[in-house]
Amino acid sequence: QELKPLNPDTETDRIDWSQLATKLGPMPKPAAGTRVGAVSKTLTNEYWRLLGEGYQSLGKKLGVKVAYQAAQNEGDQVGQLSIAETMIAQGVNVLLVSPQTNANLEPILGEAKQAGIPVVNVNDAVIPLAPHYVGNVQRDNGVRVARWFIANRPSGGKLAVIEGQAGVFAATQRTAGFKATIAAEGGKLKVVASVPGNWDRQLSYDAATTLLQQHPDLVGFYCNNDTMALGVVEAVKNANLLGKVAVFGTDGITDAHASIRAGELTGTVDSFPVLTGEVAMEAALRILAKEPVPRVVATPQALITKDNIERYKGKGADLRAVLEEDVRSGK
Amino acid sequence: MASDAPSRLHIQGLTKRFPGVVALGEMSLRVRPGEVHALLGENGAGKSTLMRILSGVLRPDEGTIAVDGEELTLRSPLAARRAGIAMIHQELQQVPELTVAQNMFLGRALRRGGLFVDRARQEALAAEALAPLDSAIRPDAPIRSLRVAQRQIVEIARALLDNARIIAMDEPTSSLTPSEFERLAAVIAGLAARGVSIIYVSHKMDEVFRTCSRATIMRDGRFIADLDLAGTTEGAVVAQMVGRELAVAEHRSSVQAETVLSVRGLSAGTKVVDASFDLRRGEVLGIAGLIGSGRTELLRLIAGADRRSGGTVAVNGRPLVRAGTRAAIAAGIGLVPEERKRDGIVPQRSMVANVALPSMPRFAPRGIVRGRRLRAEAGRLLAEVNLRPMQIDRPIRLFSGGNQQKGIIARWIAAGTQILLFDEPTRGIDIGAKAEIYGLIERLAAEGKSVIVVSSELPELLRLSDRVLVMRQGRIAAELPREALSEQAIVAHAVPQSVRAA
Amino acid sequence: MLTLTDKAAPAPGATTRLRVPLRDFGTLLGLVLIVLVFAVAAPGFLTERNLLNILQQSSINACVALGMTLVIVSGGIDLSVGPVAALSAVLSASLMVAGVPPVLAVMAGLALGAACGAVNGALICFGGLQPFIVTLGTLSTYRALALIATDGNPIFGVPQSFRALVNGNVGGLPMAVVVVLVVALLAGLILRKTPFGEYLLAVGGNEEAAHIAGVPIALTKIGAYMLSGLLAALAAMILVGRLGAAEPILGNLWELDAIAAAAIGGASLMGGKGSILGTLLGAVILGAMRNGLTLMNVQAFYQLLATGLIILFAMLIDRFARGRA
Amino acid sequence: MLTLTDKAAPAPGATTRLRVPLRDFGTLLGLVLIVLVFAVAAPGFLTERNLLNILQQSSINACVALGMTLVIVSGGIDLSVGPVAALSAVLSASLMVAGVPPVLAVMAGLALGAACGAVNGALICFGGLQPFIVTLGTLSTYRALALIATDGNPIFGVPQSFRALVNGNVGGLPMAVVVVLVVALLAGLILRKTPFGEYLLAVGGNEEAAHIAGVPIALTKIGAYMLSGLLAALAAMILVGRLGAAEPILGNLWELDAIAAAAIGGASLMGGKGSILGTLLGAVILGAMRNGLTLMNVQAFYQLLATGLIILFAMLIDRFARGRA
Ligand SMILES: Nc1ncnc2c1ncn2[C@@H]1O[C@H](COP(=O)(O)OP(=O)(O)OP(=O)(O)O)[C@@H](O)[C@H]1O
Ligand SMILES: Nc1ncnc2c1ncn2[C@@H]1O[C@H](COP(=O)(O)OP(=O)(O)OP(=O)(O)O)[C@@H](O)[C@H]1O
Ligand SMILES: [Mg+2]
Ligand SMILES: [Mg+2]
Repeated sequence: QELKPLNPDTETDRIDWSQLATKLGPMPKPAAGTRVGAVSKTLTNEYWRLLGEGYQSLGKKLGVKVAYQAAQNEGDQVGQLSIAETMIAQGVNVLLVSPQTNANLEPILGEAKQAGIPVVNVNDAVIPLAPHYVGNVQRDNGVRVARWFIANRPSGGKLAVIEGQAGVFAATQRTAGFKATIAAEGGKLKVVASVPGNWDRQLSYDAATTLLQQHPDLVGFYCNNDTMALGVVEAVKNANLLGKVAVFGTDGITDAHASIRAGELTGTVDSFPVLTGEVAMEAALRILAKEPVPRVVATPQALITKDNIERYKGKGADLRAVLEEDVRSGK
Repeated sequence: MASDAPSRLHIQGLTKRFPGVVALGEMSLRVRPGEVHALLGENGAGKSTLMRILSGVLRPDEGTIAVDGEELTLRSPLAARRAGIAMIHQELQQVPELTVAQNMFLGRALRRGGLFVDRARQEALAAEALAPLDSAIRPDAPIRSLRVAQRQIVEIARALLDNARIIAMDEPTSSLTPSEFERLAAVIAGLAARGVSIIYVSHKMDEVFRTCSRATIMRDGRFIADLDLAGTTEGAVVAQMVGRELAVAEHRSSVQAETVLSVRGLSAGTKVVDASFDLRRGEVLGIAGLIGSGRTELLRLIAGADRRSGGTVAVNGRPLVRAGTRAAIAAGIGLVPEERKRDGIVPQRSMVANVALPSMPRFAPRGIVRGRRLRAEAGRLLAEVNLRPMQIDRPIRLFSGGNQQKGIIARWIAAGTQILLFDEPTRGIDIGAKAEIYGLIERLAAEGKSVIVVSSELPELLRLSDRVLVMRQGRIAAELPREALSEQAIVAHAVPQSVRAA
Repeated sequence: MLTLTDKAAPAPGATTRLRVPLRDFGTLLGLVLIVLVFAVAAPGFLTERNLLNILQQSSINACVALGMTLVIVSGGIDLSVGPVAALSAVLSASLMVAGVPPVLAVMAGLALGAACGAVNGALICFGGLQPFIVTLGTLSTYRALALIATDGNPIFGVPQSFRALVNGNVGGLPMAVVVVLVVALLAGLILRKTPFGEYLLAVGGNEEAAHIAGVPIALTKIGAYMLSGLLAALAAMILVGRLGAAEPILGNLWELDAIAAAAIGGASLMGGKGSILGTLLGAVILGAMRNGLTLMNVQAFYQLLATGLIILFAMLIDRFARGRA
Repeated sequence: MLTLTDKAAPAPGATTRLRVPLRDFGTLLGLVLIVLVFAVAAPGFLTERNLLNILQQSSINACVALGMTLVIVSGGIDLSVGPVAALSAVLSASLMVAGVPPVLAVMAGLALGAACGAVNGALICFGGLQPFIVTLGTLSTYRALALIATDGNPIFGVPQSFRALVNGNVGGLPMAVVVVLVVALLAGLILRKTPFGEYLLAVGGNEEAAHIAGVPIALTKIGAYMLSGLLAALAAMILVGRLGAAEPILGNLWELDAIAAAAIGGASLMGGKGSILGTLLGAVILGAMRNGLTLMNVQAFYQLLATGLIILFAMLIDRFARGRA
């Protein structure tokens, strides 16, 4: 039947990642020689490399071959499309894609369907007619940070947003979620500046320096990714405002965790890329085995700060268990 | 002067100023229908400026131009062409990647079906225009495959295509041989007979007297005289041009015994084959030959500008081991190239900078250029070669050709060069400056420097050389000592056997 | 009578006739080498389906690169092709979504592309600015306009009729490939057979000579940038048809791919030289490379490495095949 | 004798002295206008602290642009500055983290930058390739090497001593600004007072004539690219000190900023022309613009718009102040 344009936030045909085994039973054994193709945005950001690690680790465990490719940069839409098409032509059994934009991988849906290859949209941008989506909600990233400020800065204050590349889906969504939540609170918190950082550490550093000088009483920054957040942290340190100005990132890359532990970065919205990769791979293989996987598989994310980092990332922490516990406790 | 005769072209009060120079000051010029009119003046007198205004490239500050009694404002090259004025520019104005025919019809393409260039018809017409000048030039050959002389002929043929009322020729023969000039002269006579007016700019007095009936002489951008050439002499015209009598100098020899340069078996493919000769201290060695006989290439090889495929060059008995211009310059060899604009000058840089270029290490003993010393020395040398205008900080591209040439000569004097290689040293250079350059060459020789002069002008070789080598098809065909020098002797050796037999 | 020249002038016709294929020989050699390497290293590379796939994937870059070639021939450069494509895509898609017939919407988009090009050309000619810096400025400006016009959101809902047309086949070839071939033929015709083509070569080869010969310099340059804008817009139409959406950030870094294709194809960034066939081959080289590396499952960082090295090697092969002159 | 009179040693200096400011007048005018606009529109723009801030933020681009200017003067272009900076940053940071004394680590990084530049120069001179395309190729190649070397991860843990030095002040001026001023002085000295500078101008002005005059063409060009690589590496050191991390993706799009600064400062991409002071002013114009737009909290799309328009306007102002010649 005709699919409706997908909105991962509101789609009712959904399942939480932790329910996959419960609802669908144990993981079926993939046929020998199964080949999985995966195309992500770019490998220059650790987030996408970690996602790939997730694919590979589960793939290895189950003995399937995974080809993991990425475009040269985050703007290379046509290049990413070519890569995906080439994989279809090559005849992979299932295709995992993380599109650059909502539109740029649209053509592969038809091509893959013709070739009988299931396509799973993993994270970030959403192909409207995607039959399957695995990932978190981008908007929710910003919302979570906004809620932290609302809860932890009751006396209010000035906030600033460092945005990712102008016009990129994830950046737009995260910023919008943050701003809307702060605005809806209508309280003493106020976003006084929202400036482009283009996913770039140096630009973000410069922007933050300028903003700190303009608003020395700023209470916090929300950055659309961790790379930018780590640049902002340096600017804050340089202005001797560490501890006074909270800085949040997004993604949950290794360096962000290190910085949180060191007491510099206040927090990051971790979307657990390795786990997401594993979940996506599991979903893809289940779909390949013709199991009735719902259209949306929601993956976890959590706001990680110094207070809870050991719980998620500490030595010997069982991330899956912790996150399942979060689900049970309704976090 | 028959002032009642109708004027084809009448220019009055024409003034053009450039920053720091008045190139034309109230210049006037009058040319009758069917007249071949020489425009004479020293380098920098303003001839080309006048011609450029006439062809719509430059706009005058003041003054009027009337053609057949009608006053014109020439806003663009196209407007000038529409007014029946065709132009042969001093600097070749061609597009290397396009063919001969495409260049000749550039900006006025013949069309087929209104949309496409009619190449066939263009090429037929181009061939027709080229035929009386040089039938060997193929209209479909790209310009870049042609030699300078051929390119100049294409430029002339292009002007003939226009059926113009006035054809202005700015040094059309600077790269041509005497025989090519003869053909041009015949073409000019034919045009004049049909009532076309020709303005002929040249520094070659014999050509002027051969082709032109009247002459306008200018100096420092001003009108000096309008003469009937039949009633005057070369000496008188030159005197008017330079403002004084030019003493006719005789050849002076300063040859010493010591050999400074020995070339043995020097070769570069088929362009230069097995060239061997010696050059002595204080000697002026002429090299004659037809166009394409390999003279330029020989000089470039000696100067290290091109790679040799065989042979040796030794200075003072020490062979040059390393290739390249630097080694040659270090050994005391300097080249004054044939194509100044392409190989000689760095156009945007000042005259001083151009003079000092090869001597930078000397002017910067501790790595930092000592500007005062450099300027003082370069300035002195430039004054010595009589640079005009004496503004050493002007970009060199703003100087006239003769003055650029003086700059290049000063460059090698500054570099302490012992062996100077002149390739067509007086091409496009006025008669006064020519005498100065001859004087310079002789003074250099008298100071114990050695000189090689490549020239297509036989009188120049006869005037300067202590000895002449004649090149033919890349080989040195003959060596003529001063006693045996004559135009006939040189020509006899320069012409290939095949042609002589015919 | 003396003969004028010593050595008989080398029969020039002979060399010119030979030179036309020779000019593109180096590029062809590069392509053949790359195809050979991948044919051995990447199974599935040398199948008909994959080769068609490569052509289709190269078509968008080829289309942009053809316009770029004309600009480069005229002695300029156009860094703004990507944003121009985005603006046109956004306009056409909005019109189609609003119900305007696709033909009209596409024409509007193409016209907008040409207009953007005209602005570039006018700034260069009448402002007397350098092409690199003008199009660097409009690169930001046009992109910003596209983002502002759409608020950064893609425009969805391009009619199926239009998409079917663009994604169709003509005689076994994908429509995009056919369109690009037609464009290439036209560009070749313009460059080699029309006065305008001569003007382009002349302006790029020797602007002063062209001026003196009465070539309309400004019109010629503006024309080149308009064609570049037009072809960028055409590439955008193909892409909109393929994606079914128009994005304001479409065309990111297209300029570099297009310049690389033209340069690999033998265009000189000094102007006055460029080959339509060469540019097509250059675009296919880049496309084949990306395709082959993906088939070989080369990791992205190594793909980037290969891209850089292949550009350098293609240029070196070309250089030595053509002789160092 | 030819060593005769001294009569004509002409009044030196008069014209040159006048020309130096005149040449950069247009750029200065552009800067003044931009400062005036922001002084009115952005409160806090015209404070001492913010002006220092602008200088500091401009310093990295200025450093890269100074090297770029030398390359542009020699008639080339260097698109690979960003990846060269990344490679050097990664090397120096790794060494420092491994315990090598910062001085040595920095020297190694600078040497690597110069070496990358030398490769560019050698490919251009000995391979006979166009600078644009060579550095387009190495742009990818060097970036790929940086990514491969680090596996894509930033290198953290740069010693505090090094960071303190880089972020320190000298006589009230940020260290980065002081370093760039010193570099600019040296670059000016090189360009205007050394044989090498004269060679750069000559090679960019007329390579063939320079060759005949004995200028070592290959060495000069290679020297220019080495300096460009060196200064890109120096900029990288400043940035590593500032951010405390060396990223393999550092320096993204630096080439465009640097070229823009040089072009706004009056360098001609045709070679033979360029001004050190102009480039500094160009970099400050771009820095002031970015700072002012941030202070005004202009939305991202409109910032992009302003960036494009300001580049175009700066060029136009410069053009008309200098006269159209
Ligand atoms: N574009 C320009 N800018 C400044 N000065 C110029 C320019 N063109 C020519 N001049 C100057 O104008 C004067 C006249 O130059 P012009 O080229 O007309 O001389 P000419 O008589 O043709 O000399 P030649 O015999 O060497 O060709 C010279 O002093 C020259 O330096
Ligand atoms: N390396 C070179 N680069 C460019 N042009 C060259 C080179 N060598 C020679 N030429 C040009 O090729 C033509 C033929 O040169 P060649 O040495 O064979 O003849 P020539 O006897 O000097 O004749 P001409 O009077 O035409 O200069 C000349 O116009 C010369 O300027
Ligand atoms: Mg003249
Ligand atoms: Mg010669």
